This record gives sequence, C-alpha cells and structure tokens, in this order.
Amino acid sequence: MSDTPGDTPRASHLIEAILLTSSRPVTVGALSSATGLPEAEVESALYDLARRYAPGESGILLREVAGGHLLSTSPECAPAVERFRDEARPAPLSGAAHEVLACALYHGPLTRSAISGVRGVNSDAVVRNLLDRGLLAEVGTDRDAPGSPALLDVTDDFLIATGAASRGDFPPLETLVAEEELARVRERLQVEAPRPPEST
Amino acid sequence: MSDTPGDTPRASHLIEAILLTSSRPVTVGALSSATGLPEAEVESALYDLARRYAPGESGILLREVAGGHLLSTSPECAPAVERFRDEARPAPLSGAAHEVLACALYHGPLTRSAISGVRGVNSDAVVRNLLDRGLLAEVGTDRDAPGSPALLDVTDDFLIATGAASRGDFPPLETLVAEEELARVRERLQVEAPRPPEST
Amino acid sequence: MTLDPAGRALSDFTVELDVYSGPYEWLLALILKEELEIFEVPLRELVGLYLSARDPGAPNTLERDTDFAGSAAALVLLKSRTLSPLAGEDEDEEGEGLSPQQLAERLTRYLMVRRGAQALRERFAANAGHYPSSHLLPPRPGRLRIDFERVLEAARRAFSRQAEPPVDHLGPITVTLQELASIIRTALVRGPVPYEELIRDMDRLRSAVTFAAALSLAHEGHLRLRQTEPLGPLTLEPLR
Repeated sequence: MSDTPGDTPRASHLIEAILLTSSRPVTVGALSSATGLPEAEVESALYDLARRYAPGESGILLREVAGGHLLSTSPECAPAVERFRDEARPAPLSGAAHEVLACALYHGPLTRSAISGVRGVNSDAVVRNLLDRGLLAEVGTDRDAPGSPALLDVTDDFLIATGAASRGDFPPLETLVAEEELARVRERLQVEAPRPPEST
Repeated sequence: MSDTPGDTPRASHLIEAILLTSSRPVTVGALSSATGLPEAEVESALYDLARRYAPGESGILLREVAGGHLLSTSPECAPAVERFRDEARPAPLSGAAHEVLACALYHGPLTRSAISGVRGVNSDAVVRNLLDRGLLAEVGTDRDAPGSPALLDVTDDFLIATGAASRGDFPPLETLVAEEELARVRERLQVEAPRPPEST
Repeated sequence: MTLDPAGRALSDFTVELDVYSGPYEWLLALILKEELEIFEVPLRELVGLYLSARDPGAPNTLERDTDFAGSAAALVLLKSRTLSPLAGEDEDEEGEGLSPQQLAERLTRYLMVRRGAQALRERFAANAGHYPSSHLLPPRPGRLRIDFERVLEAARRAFSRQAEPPVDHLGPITVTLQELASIIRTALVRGPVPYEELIRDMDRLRSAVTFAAALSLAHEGHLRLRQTEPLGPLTLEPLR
C-alpha cells in the first residue's frame, strides 16, 4: 500500500473486512498474502480482534476452527438469528443471476472465466453472490487450466428452488437455442460436444 | 465483560448477529420482529453499533441504505478483499447508463420510450444492461400508452450501490443546474424569460 | 475556454465556434435536438479546441476523452443519418414543430438529467468497494422460489447473444477502435483520404467508430483532420 501512513488501514481492519466476506475459515497464510502483511503482524491483529469479538463483547464471535479464523454468530443470539431466518424474505434473483445459473445448469461444471466468456461480461460478482446463497457450489478444479481454477455447478438447493426433481427435468438446450448459436457457445467453452443435462 | 453471565444477550449483540447473516439491508421492523424488542430499543442499539462500526474504528461499516441497515466492508479495505477473493472490481457504468438511471431516479417510473425521449437517443440497449445488473426494474405498465409498455424504476440495489437511505437522499433535480445557466439556454434559443411559476 | 482538471467529465469544456459559443454539452444537446445543423459545425475546429484544452495530467483524462470521442462519434452518426435517412425510420415528428419554449424545456430537462448523471457517477464511485457479508444462512427449504421459465429464458438469452450483433442503436460496440485505426492507417498509405470515402461501405456504427479512431490517431500525431470550409468535406491526411 503506497498511501501515507494516516491513510493506510490498520491490519486489524483489513482482516476484519476479509473475514466478513468469507463464510469459511481463513488461514493466517491467506490473510497474510491478501493483506501483504507479515504473518506475525496478522497474528497480532487477530489477537486484537479476538478481544473485540469475544463472548459478552459482541453478538459476533471470532473463532479459530479447522486451522483458520472465522466470524460467526454468538450461540446466545441463535434464537433471534433463527427467527430472522424464518421471517426474512429471500432476495429475488437478478437477470444476470438467472443467466449464470443457466450457464452452470447446461454447461457445468465450468470455471468462473468460462461463465464470463459465455455471457460476454465479467460475472465474478454474480457468481460470488450465488455461491453465498448456496445456489452454486465449487465441485472441483480444472487441472488443465493455468492456476487450476474452481469448477462451479448448480446445487441441489437450486433444483429444489426451481421445483425440478433433477437436471433431467430441464428441456435439452437444443430445443431452446438454434444449433449454430450453440456451436458458438461450445467454441467459447472449447468443448467438443454438449453434455446432456442428465449427466450430473 | 459487561453482561451478567447467563443473562439475555444485549440488544446490540442480537442485532449484530442478525446483520452478520444478511447481505441485504434489514429494516428496523424486521430486526424488532426477530429480536422481540420494541423498535425504539432497536434504534438505540443501532445507534451504539454505528459507533462500533464507524469509519476509522473498524474494517466493517454499519451503513443505513435502501431503508435498512447493512454491514459491509470499508472501501479502504477493498483492495485486500479483492486480492483475497481474486476478483476484479466490477467495471464502472458508462455515461449513458448514468443518464438512464438519472432519468429513472428523477422522472421514474417511466417507459423506455420516455427515457429515450429525454436523452434524445434510443436507450433500449442501456436499459437492458441495467435491468440485467439489477439497478433498474420493471415495476408496472403504462396502461394509457399504446401496447401498455413497461414502467421502469430504480431498485434497492441501486440505492445500495449509491449508498442512499432512500430516493430522498439525492439532491433535487432543480438544484443541479443553476438558474443562470438555464437563463443562458433560453437566451440562446431566443426564448423570453419564463413567466413567474404558475401554481402546479 | 477552461478545463478544471479535477472537474466533471465534459461539462466544463466550452467551445467558441462561428455558429455557436457556449458549453460543449449544450452544443451536443442542440444538435441532438436538431436545432443546430450538424454540417455547420466544423469538426476539425471542435477537435482542435478539445485537444488544446485537454490536460493529459488530469485525473479523469481517460473518462473525458472517452466521453468526447463517444459524443463526437454520435455526431457523425447523426450526420450519416441525415445524409441517408433509412426508409421507414419514423423520425421524431414533433421535433419539427417545436416552439423555442418547448425546446428550451426539453433542453433544460436533458441538461438536468445530464447533471444528475454526473452526480450519480460520483456517488457510485464513492460507494464502490463496500462488500456485504458472506455469512448468509440458507433460507428454509421451499422459501426461495426460482421461476423455472425464467431459467429457460435466461438460457435462451445467454446462449443466443453471440448471434445478435446490435447495430441498430448506439449499444454495445462490436467493432474495435484498433481494428478501424488499422483500416485508416492502410488507407493513408496512398495519401490523404476523404472521410466520406473511408466510410462509404460502412454501416453507421462502423462509421461512427471510424471517426473516433481518426480522432485518436490525430491525437497521437499520426494524421491530421482537415476541413477547409465550415460546410466542406473532412479529409484525413497522413503525418508520418
């Protein structure tokens, strides 16, 4: 960070922000590489945060689980959180979200960049939201691609939400889109043949 | 430790925990219903939390947007969050997109052709893109117009993305252009000075 | 003519031309409302004014250039439309009989929206980088409903987009500046080229982008845009 010292966010702030956006435990190593801070500094910031998010201090706890660090709701708040979960109306999905789900449904498992490629726009933020909502999941990695990016697919929750018993309930892509257009999509995906929706 | 052990959790803790589990703004009403606390108590707890999650105090901010309250990362921590997720920040909107949104914000709900009318150019492609991004939505139809075209308006996502608590958060359109500028427009068009405003 | 380095994109750019003097965005609005004949606007002078007022060190130079090239391209588009109106194109009938008052009202409305848009741009920028929590609880089974038909519709849309070149409006640009810049460079090898000749076989979108490409090349010093008289043809001349 090339800012003047006054502008540089504190280590604990950076870590707090990262932990808010991760539903999985984050290791000290991952925090260090995202923040650019040495591990010792990360450890010391985590120590400060553990006091800020301690039982009795906050409704949010900083917990050390599975070799990483995770924010979670305090057990004493669980009844209120459960009531909120029951009462909250799920946010509707955007047009972009429907498209990303359709990509994964018909061409999944596929990588983030393949989704963006098919749609013609960067879709990372939409993918992130769908992962958070449990409608997409990472199901493996594409070992042939540089960096071995994650492969994404629709989840059972998605199928349940659409009222479909299985992928087979969706009509084949060929009945929705002209063959020549599908050829272009496949070209972008560099896939030889379309996968029938049944094969999960 | 400010609580007596085993006691009911503090209002601010309950709210903090609920807000952790939501990626959308939560209304005071919803917080009150989930916690079983009166709205006044919720408001006062939110006031406390706003200080805990204030800029400079934390990497997480409590924001009042789109009629509710939302925890989000502080913008100064955004680079670290983006590195952690290995995601690019979404591309900024085009000038045309900002104009279309301004039409909907200040003159909405309105039809596609009304938007094109104000801008002097066809705006359908821009509208499509904004619908896709969830910043505009169809909120009804104009029954008086032939073909009953859809009426468009800005969405909660728009309010969230602009950090607005409500539509009222934006400066009135009349204040955006100085009266002397308008006078010069009229002068160029050789229009007489406007009559004193009639009662509308 | 002044340009505030930290100012809004193009709103502070004023022009002094024979046919018009005042803010550039008003000029644009006047032409869009067909109150000012596009042929009367000497494009070369306009570009010259812009370039001489341009501050390459300003923080929003790229934004400003993009806006200018975009609006200049829109002007060329209008010009080509005026030259060869498409059959069946329903031109704005009410545009003909607008009184100065009505026009002033419309212009005012447009200017306000334009300013509103600039204010929005700043708000979006100021509020970027706020990421929400990822600690979401899945809704109870059955609470979230996804419309089956909407998924199919989205599939149709996502997988058909490749075959849908949008050229009937100023939507997504399907040709690149680089591509057209190289066409211009090739044409200039043989000497000066009239702009009209360059775009003779091009559709509106390509001719508009060609103009933007020419502006960009002129700015880089590869060519000169020459217009000898206000109503005369525009010629591209090689410089290197």
